[in-house]
Amino acid sequence: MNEWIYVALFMIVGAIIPIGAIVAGFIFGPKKPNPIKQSTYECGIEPVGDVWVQFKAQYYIFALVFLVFDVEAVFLFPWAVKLGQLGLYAVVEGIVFISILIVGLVYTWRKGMLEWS
Amino acid sequence: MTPEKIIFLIVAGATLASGLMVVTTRNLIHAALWLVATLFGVAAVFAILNAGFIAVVQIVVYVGAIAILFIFAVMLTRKDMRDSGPQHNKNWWAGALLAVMTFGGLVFLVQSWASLSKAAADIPSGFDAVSQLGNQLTSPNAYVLPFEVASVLLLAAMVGAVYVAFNRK
Amino acid sequence: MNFWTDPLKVAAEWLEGILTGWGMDAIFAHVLVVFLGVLLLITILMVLDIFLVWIERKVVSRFQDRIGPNRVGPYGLIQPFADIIKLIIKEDTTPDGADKVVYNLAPILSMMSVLIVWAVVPIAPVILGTDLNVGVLFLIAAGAIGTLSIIMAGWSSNNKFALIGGFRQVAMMVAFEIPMLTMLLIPTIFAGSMNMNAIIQAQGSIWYFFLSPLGTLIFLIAVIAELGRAPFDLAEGESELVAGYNTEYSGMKFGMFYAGELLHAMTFGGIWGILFFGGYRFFGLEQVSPFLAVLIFLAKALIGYWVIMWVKYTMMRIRIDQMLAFNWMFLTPLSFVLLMVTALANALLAGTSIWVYGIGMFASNIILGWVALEIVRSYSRKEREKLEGPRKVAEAHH
Amino acid sequence: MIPLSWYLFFSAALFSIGLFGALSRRNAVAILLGIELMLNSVNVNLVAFWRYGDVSMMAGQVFAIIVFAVAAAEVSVGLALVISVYRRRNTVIAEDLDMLKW
Repeated sequence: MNEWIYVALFMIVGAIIPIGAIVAGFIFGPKKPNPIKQSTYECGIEPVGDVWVQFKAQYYIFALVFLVFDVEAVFLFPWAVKLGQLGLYAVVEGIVFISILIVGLVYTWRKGMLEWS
Repeated sequence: MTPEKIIFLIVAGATLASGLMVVTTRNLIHAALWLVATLFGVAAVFAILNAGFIAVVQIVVYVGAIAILFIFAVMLTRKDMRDSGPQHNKNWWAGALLAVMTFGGLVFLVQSWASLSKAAADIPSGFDAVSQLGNQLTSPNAYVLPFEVASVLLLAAMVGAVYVAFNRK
Repeated sequence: MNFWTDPLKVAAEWLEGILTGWGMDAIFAHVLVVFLGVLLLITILMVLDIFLVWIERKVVSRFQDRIGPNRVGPYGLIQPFADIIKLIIKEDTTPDGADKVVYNLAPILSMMSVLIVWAVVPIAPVILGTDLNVGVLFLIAAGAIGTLSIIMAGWSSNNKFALIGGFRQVAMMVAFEIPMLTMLLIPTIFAGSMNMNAIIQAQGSIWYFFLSPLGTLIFLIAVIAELGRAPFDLAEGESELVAGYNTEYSGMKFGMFYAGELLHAMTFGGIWGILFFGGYRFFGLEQVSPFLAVLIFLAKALIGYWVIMWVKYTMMRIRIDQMLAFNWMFLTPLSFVLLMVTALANALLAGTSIWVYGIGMFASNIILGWVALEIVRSYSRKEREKLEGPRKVAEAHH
Repeated sequence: MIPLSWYLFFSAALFSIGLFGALSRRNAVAILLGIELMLNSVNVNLVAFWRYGDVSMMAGQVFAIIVFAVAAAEVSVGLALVISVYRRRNTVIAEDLDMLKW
């Protein structure tokens, strides 16, 4: 049988338990909404302006570099699994692979894109 | 109807429904979240196909990184999130027609090819897809060149994206 | 085979026998029994989670020279139950303008992302969810769902603090996921498998901590950042971001985020133990009985959890720019270099005796760590001299 | 056992949905979302043919992983272009970006 059935069961049960807890909270808790209670929390001050503030461009860069290294790791996991049985040439291939991507990291770094401000 | 078929039909139906939501929802963050649901369904299809590694990679790359990238990009390109104007262009009917025709053509092609209705052989016991992949990706007789080129491609993407998006003049 | 050596299988077969005896389909009975097993495991985890609240409060109070909860029950043991009851009877508020569906989905996904990790955690040689051959990568996949839940919570709350806090937290989590992924490759290289159980089995002769002490440390740092605990708990910088992405949550929905965080910490304490400290192995004691193995694993998980708490309560929060600079300019390059050095040393030392191999690995790690620290030290000295001018050495002689 | 053609129908449907999204959306980010769907449907095909052919031939899975890398590159450069255009022209509506028309 497909082993992913077990993972699916974990997902189902893992969703049921928090849903149950939240529903219990919904049933047993009081429900007395009023406009002031429902208003956005801003430390007691009236909310001013739009919620959708403008974000720094750096967020995009972080996610971008993460995406690239994420995909890189995807390639490296099968490589790592077989590394013990393969010879030195496989190690060299992996080192070349990682080094090429480190060049990208260094480029982004030199452009000052990895700094917060 | 075996249980496997029922599971596949449920997963495929949910995936296609969320795929339709991706292309029709007005709110772009919602569209990105529907995309996550669609990709999750595709990962489930990979799991049904016994391709566990690809299924996990799908979650790691798409849900973990690409969806986050989309959401960040939407936040960066929308000063106000309120939708303005229609979400589809005025030639949307032509796009829909073309999509339906593509689908019809593909279905016609697949249907006319009888050998595609065969069932799969069982996975041999002791078969480890990940270690096979490791062999193939590093073997000079197989895919070592694509392996290295992929890293160059990713480097080009990273450098290009950083240069294009934030080249201050 | 008896109950003492393989309790799960014996119980499952007994139950399946009863169910098929009632005329149930064999496959369906199997799935049902597995479902019950999963339900049992997750219920135990949730009960453990409740006690983690107590443990956390007791430990933090000891660190801060207090006594902690001590009124309700012996040693305050009943206190967490009182907390739970309080959370349940709290009102569940939803702010105006919140995106209701996404807002309610976020705490569920947050808790689920922690619980599904246990699908691949081997608690004992015969007690494990599933024997996936991609176990290590599965951890990252589960973490991806957690990251998504944070962004959903921050976005849907219609609150500036939640939005900014959520985005900062996600930026930090994705940044520290790179060293974490890289460090996950190191046990994979040693064990030649991504299967968690195989990684534990391969640590029979030597724990991976001794082969890769630097990797163990980097993994711990990345895990702490991934958990969003101090010193990386910028989302909880109360004076600037209130409570980060869960500012608008109350009642049981907040409880899910909170319980998820505690269980996440304990889970990753356990995974730290599995990847680098032999998991349920302890000098052959795990062979005696699975029950003993469970106790060993639990002890290692709690020690890992204690280390995470120790760091949390002794270090102060660092600023987000420092945190990200630390990751991008130190931890990420270092982890890549460590991966390359490990792969190279692994190939060069292959075939040597376990002593040569172990000492070579250990030494290469220590040397690499020392070189990295020296580079950072000289860099920071240069930076300081740029700011303050060269240090006046001559005056010290007068 | 599920016949192979079911997977192909599924992937054809997903491809068509993505095609519709890519052709009809006005927002450039949404067009990229549609392209993601199309790339994914390709992956479904590749993995299905791997499973229904000789399992020890890993070409299907290797291609699928390469498609992941291509998708990552496409999305990162595509979104960077969108952000760049947004910074200069203050719009992400594809129809308004007609600088190349005479």
